[in-house]
Amino acid sequence: MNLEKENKFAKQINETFHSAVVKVQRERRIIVELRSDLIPPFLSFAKEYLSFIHMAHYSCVDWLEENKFELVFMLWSYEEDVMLIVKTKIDREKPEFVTIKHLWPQAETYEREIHEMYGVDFKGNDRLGEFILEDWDDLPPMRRDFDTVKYAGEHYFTRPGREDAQDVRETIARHSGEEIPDFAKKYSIRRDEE
Amino acid sequence: MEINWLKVLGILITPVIAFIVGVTYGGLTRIITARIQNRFGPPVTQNFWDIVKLYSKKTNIQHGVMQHLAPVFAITASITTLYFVPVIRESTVFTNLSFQGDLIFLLYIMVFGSLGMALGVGQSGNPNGAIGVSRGLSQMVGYEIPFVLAIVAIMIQFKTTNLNDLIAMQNNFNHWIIFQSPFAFLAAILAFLGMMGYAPFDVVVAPAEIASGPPSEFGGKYLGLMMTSRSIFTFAKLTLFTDIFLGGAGDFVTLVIKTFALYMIPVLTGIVNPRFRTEQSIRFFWAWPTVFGILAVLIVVW
Amino acid sequence: MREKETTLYLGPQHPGVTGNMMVKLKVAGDTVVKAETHVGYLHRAFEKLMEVRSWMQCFPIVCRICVPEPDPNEENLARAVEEIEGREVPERAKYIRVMVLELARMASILLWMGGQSGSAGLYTMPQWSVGDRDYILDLFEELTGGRVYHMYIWPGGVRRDLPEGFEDRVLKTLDYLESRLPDYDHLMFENAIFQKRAKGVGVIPKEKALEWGVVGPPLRGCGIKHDVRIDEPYEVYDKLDFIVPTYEGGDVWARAMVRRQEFEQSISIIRQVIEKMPKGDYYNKVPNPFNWIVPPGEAYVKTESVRGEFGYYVVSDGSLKPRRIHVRGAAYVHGVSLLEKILVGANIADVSFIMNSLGVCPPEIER
Amino acid sequence: MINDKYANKIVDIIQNFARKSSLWVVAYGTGCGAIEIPPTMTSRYDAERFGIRGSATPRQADVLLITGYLSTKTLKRVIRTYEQMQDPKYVIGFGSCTINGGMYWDSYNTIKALDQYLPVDVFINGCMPRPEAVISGFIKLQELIKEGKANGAQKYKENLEWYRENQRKVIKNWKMPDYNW
Repeated sequence: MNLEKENKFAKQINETFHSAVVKVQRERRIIVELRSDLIPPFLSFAKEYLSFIHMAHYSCVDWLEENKFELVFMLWSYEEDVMLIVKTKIDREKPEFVTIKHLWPQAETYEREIHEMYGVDFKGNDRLGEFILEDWDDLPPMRRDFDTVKYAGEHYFTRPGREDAQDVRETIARHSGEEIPDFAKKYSIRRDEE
Repeated sequence: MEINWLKVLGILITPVIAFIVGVTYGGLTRIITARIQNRFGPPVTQNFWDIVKLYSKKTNIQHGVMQHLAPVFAITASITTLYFVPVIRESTVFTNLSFQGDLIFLLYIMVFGSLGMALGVGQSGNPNGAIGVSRGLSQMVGYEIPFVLAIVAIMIQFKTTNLNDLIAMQNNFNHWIIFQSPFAFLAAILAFLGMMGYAPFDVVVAPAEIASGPPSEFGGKYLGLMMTSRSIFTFAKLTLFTDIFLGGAGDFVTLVIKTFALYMIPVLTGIVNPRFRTEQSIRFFWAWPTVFGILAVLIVVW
Repeated sequence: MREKETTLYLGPQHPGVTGNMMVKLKVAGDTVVKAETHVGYLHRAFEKLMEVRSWMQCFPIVCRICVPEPDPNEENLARAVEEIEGREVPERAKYIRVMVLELARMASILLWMGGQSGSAGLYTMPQWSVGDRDYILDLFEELTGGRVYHMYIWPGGVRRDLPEGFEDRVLKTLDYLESRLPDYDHLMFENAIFQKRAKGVGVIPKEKALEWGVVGPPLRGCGIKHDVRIDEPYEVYDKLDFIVPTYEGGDVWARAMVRRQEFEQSISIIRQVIEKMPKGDYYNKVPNPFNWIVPPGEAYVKTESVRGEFGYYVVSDGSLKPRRIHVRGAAYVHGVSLLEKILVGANIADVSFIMNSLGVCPPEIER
Repeated sequence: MINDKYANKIVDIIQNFARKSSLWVVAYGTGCGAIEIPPTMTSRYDAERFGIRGSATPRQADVLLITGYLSTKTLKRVIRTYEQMQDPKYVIGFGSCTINGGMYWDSYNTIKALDQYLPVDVFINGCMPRPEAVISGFIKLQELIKEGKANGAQKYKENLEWYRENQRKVIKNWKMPDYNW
């Protein structure tokens, strides 16, 4: 595998941003971890000087155990065909970040979604608010402590009939003589009690 | 005053015949369209059952008196138009109310329905309907010009404003006005495409753009009335064009053949063409059709 | 004088919008002054559901994300899992995947032809092209058991081998579809009125296209030649011979022509695939799906769908369930920020026309 | 007016036949099942043979086809669309997710049983139902109409309170015009 251009980019990034943790994940993938306040200058540096002009994706991951949200930016360089994955962790209790819509206008849409789904507040984005959901009054639904099964059970009428449906996982495991995995066992226990 | 009972009979049954023929043509159109589109299509009676279904709706929402009146305007206009068009040549029953100057009268009465609709739609408050009406009126400005030019050319050329006179003049195959005044025919038939509202001139009802345009707030009996009116109006227009350009018809078989042939022109054009934007449509009518109309007039005047 | 502005709601119940979404238009006369996309009518919380499902259970879910062309979703998730796990895929499976992806592209382009011409009022074209699309769906049904949702591509290969004589039937269908192309040309692409409607409408400025995140046919319609299949070849695309059509102009017409030529390219790709397809296994053993632990890691994979770059960001924390799967639908950018920009100044008659040409697919915007 | 029992019956038969032979489906693709509507309507399966046709606005339509799951946001619009339609009107639930939530049984944003919120005349099973299944569902509806049994609109009117209660449970911000026809 030839990682020449990836290593070249990694070196360039390290020279400019000393605190950045740069890792070449594989061919065409560079992962950069940065402090959150360095993200806007880094992104404009990547866009203007490193030719990462296409913002392919903008995501958010909830690390409930560490009490952090991780914002992930995927930038693609059409000239070198390399993807730069920029990651940063922000506080989960009072999640705040700045908007990057001046760099890429479509970031506005992503920010609206992340705001709605995780509750991250983006300073400078004036279109935050209802985007996908309507009249939502619970926790932002994509947070890991939001329980969708419980919410659905409480709010929606559920037609009976599912309980006595045959559990497929258990049946397959029994047929093939394999061990029933732990998470499927609760069904078998219930069944044995009956 | 002596009452011509045969004429009264004709007046009574003409709309019924027009309705039946119009609805059947509608059904046939749907079958022909379907065949071109690689499928079977609905039965011939489909349009009839559609209308009956609309009449048998239990509830009818309306937003005011004008909206209530709009379909009435439409059907009044179509039946009135029909009454002034002689259906069968030299027939006591089906000459209807044709009189001296009826061509000029028809030019007016034919747009009456659209204006009534415009008033009704305005009250429904549906923006799609309002846009549809404004599109319809703009397009009408487009196609009325070549149409009027063609009619004027014919009126000058044959020195009459009476449809019966025109029909009487075309007693022979080679006397048909389509051959005597081809430019007038071209202008009129292109305008006719716009009048019928099939693609590419279906800007008024364009479903993908403005839902279904003016009728979008009309359902149930109102829509049924509008469909009835459309069937009758289609027949009236076809008969009018047959009378003017194709020498009228001596009996019903000839009438059906001639009108159906004429009807297929917009229908077949519509199947294979997308629709114009409104301003493109107007531009179309003000280009060649208008030129043909002016040519027709100039030739006659010289 | 400034004309009075009215607000026009295009959708969600409207025959013109591409699916269940709404565009709120501020209209002055016939011209759009301001457009605002409202989505969320199809939000099923896929990303949340996948966090409470096992890895294998995610596969029936992902294909529902984009209804007209579900296979890139499966392909993406399978490839992401393979990348995190380091799982090898047999050569034959790669070829089969390419074949399925290209068939899906063709089916999707046929559906788009219907939508594009239908929104311009040419109602014969949808009848033809959507009817012909069914022949491709028949092939899918034979191969995978499903017409629309296939759940066919999974980590380590594909679910079933090709049935006997399947290649011949694919070739036959391709021949038929190729023979239909002249008909489509006569009816749609060579139609003067269609050209009149399409040219110069919905223009994406070329110098802004990359920055705005335009991908796929809209980008290639601006004359910029970028395609995931060439930029970052996946499966066996680097072994196949095909061109990436581009067209200048950036308008609806350019996008239409790009898609039309891609249709021909897909036919040629599938023919090559069938010719070059090796014999052998079609899958590597998949672990017990009930006890399938994917090691911690993350991957961003992308596929060229018919609407453009389709990406998946998959994070695994080493448990039975995914930590996070985030979908980058191609229409996500096209349908919201791009559409809002290029609708300004358009005629209301063209709104649905432009939406169709961008391939706005609401389920992948809100998922 | 006509008061004869037989005359009324004949009128009923004719009206039901007309309603049966002409079903206009409002063009509202509420869910992913909408992808099987184009094949159903176009040349391969040609639903127009049975008088089934698309209709652009709810005012003119007879059938509301719920193509799959309904998110709460869509449910509000669907109820609005349904109430704009003119009596007699019919609802077809399309796909497993209208019956019991289907694969979205634990989703926080979709309703699980459509008939709690709207009167459903026919359910079509499957995820997603093939065009043949859709057509057979329509034919079942036609049979019901012919026998005069498809009276969902009447059921809705009579049990409006119950339906409203269910709807309000799901739709938090209830801003809807009254339903009084």
